[in-house]
Amino acid sequence: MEIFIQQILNGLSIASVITLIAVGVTLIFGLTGIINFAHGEFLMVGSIVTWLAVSNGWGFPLALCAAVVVVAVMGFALERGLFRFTLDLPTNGFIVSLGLIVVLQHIVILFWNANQKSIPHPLTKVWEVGGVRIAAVRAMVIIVTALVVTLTFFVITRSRYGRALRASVEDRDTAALMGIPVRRYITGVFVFGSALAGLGGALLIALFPITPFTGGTIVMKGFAVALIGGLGNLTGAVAAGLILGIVEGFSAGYGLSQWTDAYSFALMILVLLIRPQGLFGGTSGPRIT
Amino acid sequence: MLLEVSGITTGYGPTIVNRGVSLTLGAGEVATILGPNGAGKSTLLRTIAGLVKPRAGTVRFGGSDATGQPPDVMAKRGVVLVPEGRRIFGDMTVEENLRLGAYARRDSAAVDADVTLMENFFPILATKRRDKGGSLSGGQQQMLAIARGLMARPRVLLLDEPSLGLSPLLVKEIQAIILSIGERFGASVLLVEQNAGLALSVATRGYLMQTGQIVTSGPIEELRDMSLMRELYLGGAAVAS
Amino acid sequence: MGTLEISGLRKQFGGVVALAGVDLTIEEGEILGVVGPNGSGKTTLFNVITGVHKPTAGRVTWRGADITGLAAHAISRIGIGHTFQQAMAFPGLSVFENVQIASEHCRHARNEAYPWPSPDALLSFVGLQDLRREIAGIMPFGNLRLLGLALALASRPTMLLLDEPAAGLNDKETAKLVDLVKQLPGHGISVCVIDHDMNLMQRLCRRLVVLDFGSKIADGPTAEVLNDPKVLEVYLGGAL
Amino acid sequence: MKTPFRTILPTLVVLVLLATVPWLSPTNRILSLAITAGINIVALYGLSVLFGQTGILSMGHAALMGAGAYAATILARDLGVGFWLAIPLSALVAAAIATIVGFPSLRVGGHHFVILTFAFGQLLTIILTNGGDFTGRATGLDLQAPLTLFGMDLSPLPRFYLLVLGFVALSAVASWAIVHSRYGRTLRAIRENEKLAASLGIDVGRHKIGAFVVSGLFAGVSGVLLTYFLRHISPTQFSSFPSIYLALMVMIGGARLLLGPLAGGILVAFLPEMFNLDPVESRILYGVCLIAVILLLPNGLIAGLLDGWKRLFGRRPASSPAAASRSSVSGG
Amino acid sequence: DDTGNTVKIGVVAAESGSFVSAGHTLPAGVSLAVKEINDAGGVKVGDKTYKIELVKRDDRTDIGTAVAATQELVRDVGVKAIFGSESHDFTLAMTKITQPAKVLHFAGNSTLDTILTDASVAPGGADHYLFQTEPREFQRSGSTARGVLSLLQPMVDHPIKKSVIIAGNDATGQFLSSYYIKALKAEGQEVPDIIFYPPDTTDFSPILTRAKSLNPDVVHFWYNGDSTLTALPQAVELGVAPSYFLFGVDPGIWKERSLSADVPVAMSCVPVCWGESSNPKAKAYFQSYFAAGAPKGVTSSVSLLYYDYVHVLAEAWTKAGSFDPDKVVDALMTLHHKGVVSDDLSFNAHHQVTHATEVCAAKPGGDITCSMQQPPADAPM
Ligand SMILES: Nc1ncnc2c1ncn2[C@@H]1O[C@H](COP(=O)(O)OP(=O)(O)OP(=O)(O)O)[C@@H](O)[C@H]1O
Ligand SMILES: Nc1ncnc2c1ncn2[C@@H]1O[C@H](COP(=O)(O)OP(=O)(O)OP(=O)(O)O)[C@@H](O)[C@H]1O
Ligand SMILES: CC(C)C[C@H](N)C(=O)O
Ligand SMILES: [Mg+2]
Ligand SMILES: [Mg+2]
Repeated sequence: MEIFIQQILNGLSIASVITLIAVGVTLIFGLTGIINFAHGEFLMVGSIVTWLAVSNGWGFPLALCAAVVVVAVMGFALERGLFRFTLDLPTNGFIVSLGLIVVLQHIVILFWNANQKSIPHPLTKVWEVGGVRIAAVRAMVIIVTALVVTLTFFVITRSRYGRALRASVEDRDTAALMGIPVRRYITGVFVFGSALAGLGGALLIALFPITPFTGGTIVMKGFAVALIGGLGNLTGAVAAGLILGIVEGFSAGYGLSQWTDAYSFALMILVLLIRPQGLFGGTSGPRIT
Repeated sequence: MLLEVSGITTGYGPTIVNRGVSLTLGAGEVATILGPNGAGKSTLLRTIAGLVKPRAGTVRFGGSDATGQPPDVMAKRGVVLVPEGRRIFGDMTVEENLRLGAYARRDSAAVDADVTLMENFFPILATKRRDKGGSLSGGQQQMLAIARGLMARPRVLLLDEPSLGLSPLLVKEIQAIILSIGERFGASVLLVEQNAGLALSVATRGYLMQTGQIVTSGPIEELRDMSLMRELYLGGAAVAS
Repeated sequence: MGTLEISGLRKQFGGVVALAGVDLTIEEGEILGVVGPNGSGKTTLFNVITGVHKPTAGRVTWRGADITGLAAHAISRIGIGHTFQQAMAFPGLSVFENVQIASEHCRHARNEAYPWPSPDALLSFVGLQDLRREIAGIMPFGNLRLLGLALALASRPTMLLLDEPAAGLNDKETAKLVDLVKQLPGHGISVCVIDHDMNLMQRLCRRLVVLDFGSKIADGPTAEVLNDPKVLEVYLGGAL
Repeated sequence: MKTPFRTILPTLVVLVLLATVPWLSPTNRILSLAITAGINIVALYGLSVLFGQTGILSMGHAALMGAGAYAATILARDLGVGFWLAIPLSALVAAAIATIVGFPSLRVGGHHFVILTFAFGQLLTIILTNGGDFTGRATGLDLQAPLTLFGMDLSPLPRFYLLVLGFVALSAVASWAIVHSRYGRTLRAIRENEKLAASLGIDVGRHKIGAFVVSGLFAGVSGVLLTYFLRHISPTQFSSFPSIYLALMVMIGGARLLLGPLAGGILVAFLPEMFNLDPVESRILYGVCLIAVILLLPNGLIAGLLDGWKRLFGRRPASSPAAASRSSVSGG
Repeated sequence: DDTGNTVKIGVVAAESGSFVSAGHTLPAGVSLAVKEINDAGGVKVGDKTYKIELVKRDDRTDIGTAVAATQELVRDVGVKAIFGSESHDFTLAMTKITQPAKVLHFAGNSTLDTILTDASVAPGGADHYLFQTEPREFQRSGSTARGVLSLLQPMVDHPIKKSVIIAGNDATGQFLSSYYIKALKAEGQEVPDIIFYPPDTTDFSPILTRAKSLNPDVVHFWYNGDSTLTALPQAVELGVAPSYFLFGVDPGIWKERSLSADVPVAMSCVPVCWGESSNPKAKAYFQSYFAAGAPKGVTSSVSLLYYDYVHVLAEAWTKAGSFDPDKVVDALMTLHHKGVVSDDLSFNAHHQVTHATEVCAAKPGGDITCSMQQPPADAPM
């Protein structure tokens, strides 16, 4: 029984990391139409910044703030410098992001080599309740995720702003005619999504060691969750993150573990076939042609 | 003059659409631009609203220069375009569409009141308040587009074919609404219409546009009787009014 | 017996009853007009006939065969063409290519009176022959409407459903359209047309059907229908 | 017809020029990279039909290549089937898998399809990795079968190069024939406006699956070539990154023009070769170049160069399709 | 006379792309050996002395590039020998080029065991010029298992009986663990489960919880190094087992990153340990290895799968008195080399080396003890 409860907790913890990534993806992809495959690398940069800061003696909270700021600034620069020129052709934005993946990964390698990097756990406490072990870091990640998602939910869905964002992704010109500063909002969402990636990166390295290639493998899950939940839909991202986390946890824990990824992909395929708009409905995202 | 357009030249890529177009619009006035398909009427409205950057010429609004300002800035300053082809936000509800129209406004209480006002103008919008814009019939969408434009409480309303797809009954209502915009909203209207009957009955001044240029302009009564107008626009048929 | 017979046709979207049981017959060789207030179900009627929507109840038969709920492409292939309320074309392709594609997918050659052997013939008919190399997506609206008509005709229909073909056209262009549409029955094509332009309808249709809240409230010779007090009240808002 | 033939001419000229490469005593590295690029290009021609004509982007295409490669290897291992018979058979296997993937996926459009093909591709890799001795698990499979034509050994690099080039030519011609056929026009119609296409009697669903299956045929052939070139295949070669890179190549080159896949395949393969830098720095520059190419030539390399040419030498440039499809009057 | 007096060898390895953290060790190790040989004057072959020229090629973790690089080295550059790559399916594809061209090929992939057979290594056979610089897997697994159990047993206070293996589901993981499970059983261990994880896994908690439910005495993390170090802290958090074993993790990195655990942790190195070796030569080697600028990684010791064999090759050239590949193969087969990894490096009839494996164990306090374990002579049944 305690093993079962432990597995549920594990699922929750996986879910929180995935959700944090998915929230960034769902906002950027769903509300600006930018397909940023390099979101994982943004995350990785966040981790690297945290690692650098901690190695230089900064405390974790400060390092986390640094990661958020650095990645947000980077997001701002990249949106203004690159992505804004691809707004009308989302698939080109996608290629730009592929180029960025290569560039970011190897810039990090150039300066700090390709080896795995880790920081000491910022919280080392492990609570044991009736045979179930709860690590304080994991609890911290779950709590931070919950807080951030709630906050984001508040900001984004605050009716006026959220409405304007959804209108912008549906029809940019007409949204501008309504007086919506579309460009600025797109930048805003992109920067916010990037900041979330920075935060995610900081939390990630608090949990696991990372390499310059860590982001690439995680980001697909973010996209999967964003689509399963419905693009641009925060509730959807949270629910889908939970579902995927639990499915992943249980398939690794009880099923044929080498098929773990297969379960989550199968789940994603199933959901998208039955409910193409995602579980909770969302924007239709950019048109791909 | 509230709005002064002078010497505007526009185009898309290699094609020139408007050539040196000038026109003016006074406060509270309703003017109309008439012209055959492809003359460049919509492009001119889009230019004034900031969606198309002019290649030459200036737009002055309220006495200051507004050439090449982005559409959101123009909207905030009070120049609002109800675009051709409705451009309803199909994934959003009717009420959300309406409220988006008032996006640039900060007076939320007055916005609520205006939503009610629009629903009085077009009762169907009240019935469909929670329905997705995309599920509306063509004419219902047209009503929504006009109402959405009015929600901005514009100083200049640019209407691009507002009667498109509306039933005769509603065309009459639109006619009444346009006529009342001046006093109710204190706004001027620049109207592009294919329904000459409607255009000629609401406007006080008209411009006749052909292949991107203004060929004639003047008080509406004069325009109505011009032979060029008949030839270009009315196909010789009697004007229904 | 009519070519297209509709009986008890009903369509609901959630709680919205768009068609509340409509019976209607479109006869061979006629031009039938359908009018009604905005949102009265006219487009929905077309959509259900043409397979865009499946009806909630009711039947559609074509020359005696049940065609209720067939897919859109199948309907086109048996000879029922239509145009859209929002003018549509293949925006990135040339005018000629548009018509060429449209002419390639009919599976029937029953209409012996069909007079246009090639896409170019059709383009001349609608008057777009000079624009054949133009990219469709950047044509002005009026031409797009004409192209839409050409596309529908290219699929060799024996019946054509036109949804507001004159919307966005000025009187001169409308007159030209009337001229074109009037020729269609002579080429073996029956027509059913929706439009809010009573001028056009009067010139085009001998029979008019009026829908209101998804129900047929009038059906008869145009002049009579347009003087029906009920129609005057819900649709015209007074005499023309 | 005369006009469409003009459109294949430049490609044929380029291919003829490329056929002289073995006589210019290229290095074996170049030849080898060219072969890999050529193998990709065969698949890219299939993708260009799918993406360029039908407007559907697949990001699981390497998996279909993998289906072809594994089919050829297993056919050779278990049934002694040789290269020439493996080509049609493996193409059919890949097409069959494309059908299985396409049926459910194409019910949903746009980016959902992209993600679904991606997921299916991943799924296939996982199946290959866990497929026991039949698929050789993660280690993959060795291919022993010889490659001959009328008794001539085709495995030396220059000959293999010409063989691949032959297949590239075939796929270019096939793709050209499709584009200029009624079928190609039908696909374009679907890309431009599905609703209208259906109203004109086009069975949209069937044709979309058809296009996907056709692209699967190309991918299958390309997979056979790959396995005969490498002589060892493993699941990771057909996982997500190769798939993403195929999509990238077709977009960089431009999917709508016949030279596009050729340009994309060659550029992506040889771009990293141009920098004589330390490996890591050269990767960075490579990424930067990808970004620069797509920002400067948003419609792909070939379309961009053509536009530039026309602008320089006067003729009115073709209105860009991108601008057209954003115009307010379009439907779909 | 300089130009005539050089001989070229090549390395193909991932110097960029996702395999770089293991890949970069190859060129680093080989360069070091080449530099030592050249600084000592060069290789004497016949009556001439040659400098070795090293040609490095990046495979960008892409098989097409690896194959092109091999073609280039073999056909364009004309190298006499190739080292690499550490990715085993790349290596397999590369052998299809090196072997017909009679170019000596050294690779540290134990999976080569499946193709190195009596027939294939015989003169004229498909892999006559291919050499595996890693012991046969039953030997490495056997010595590793014995070493792990014997080091850990004194550190825990109850008999170690039950082992659970957690292995990466990639080629290396699948291949290696199939031998390791047999080796553990041969040591009398009960192995209730071997749990495979997808190669990209970062969150191991479900798998670890599953392992915990089996009440193991040791959990063995079986490649790859990065994943192993990702998993271990999570295992410690969850209290999965009273001891752990990490395959392919150098104690050097353990100290470098100041890792710790509240239970004993064994580590094995491929092939001998960096950081805390019982082998004095290894200490000296790693000093000069890092002094030459190589970054410190989880498996820096992998460089030794290549370093020693550059010296072996040079010795074989001298011994054969010629670069003729057939003569060099004959020389290699009879050679006994005093290397870093072992004082007696030699190839068996299947072109594979045999040497002891080093296993270390870290006590919860941080002390690390290491010992060499001789490989078993025969594979367990
Ligand atoms: N996005 C665009 N790209 C390129 N050309 C365009 C675009 N939009 C319009 N045009 C061209 O500009 C010209 C003028 O178009 P515009 O829509 O302004 O005319 P209009 O007078 O409003 O016609 P209508 O009465 O049909 O609405 C047309 O020839 C059209 O082809
Ligand atoms: N997809 C849909 N989902 C929900 N409601 C719909 C949908 N399509 C149409 N309706 C509703 O059905 C009713 C009939 O719509 P329809 O489009 O048939 O009207 P119409 O007679 O064509 O009007 P108009 O003259 O304005 O074009 C309207 O109230 C409309 O809102
Ligand atoms: C990197 C090592 C742990 C793997 C080893 N060289 C093998 O393939 O067996
Ligand atoms: Mg217009
Ligand atoms: Mg309608």
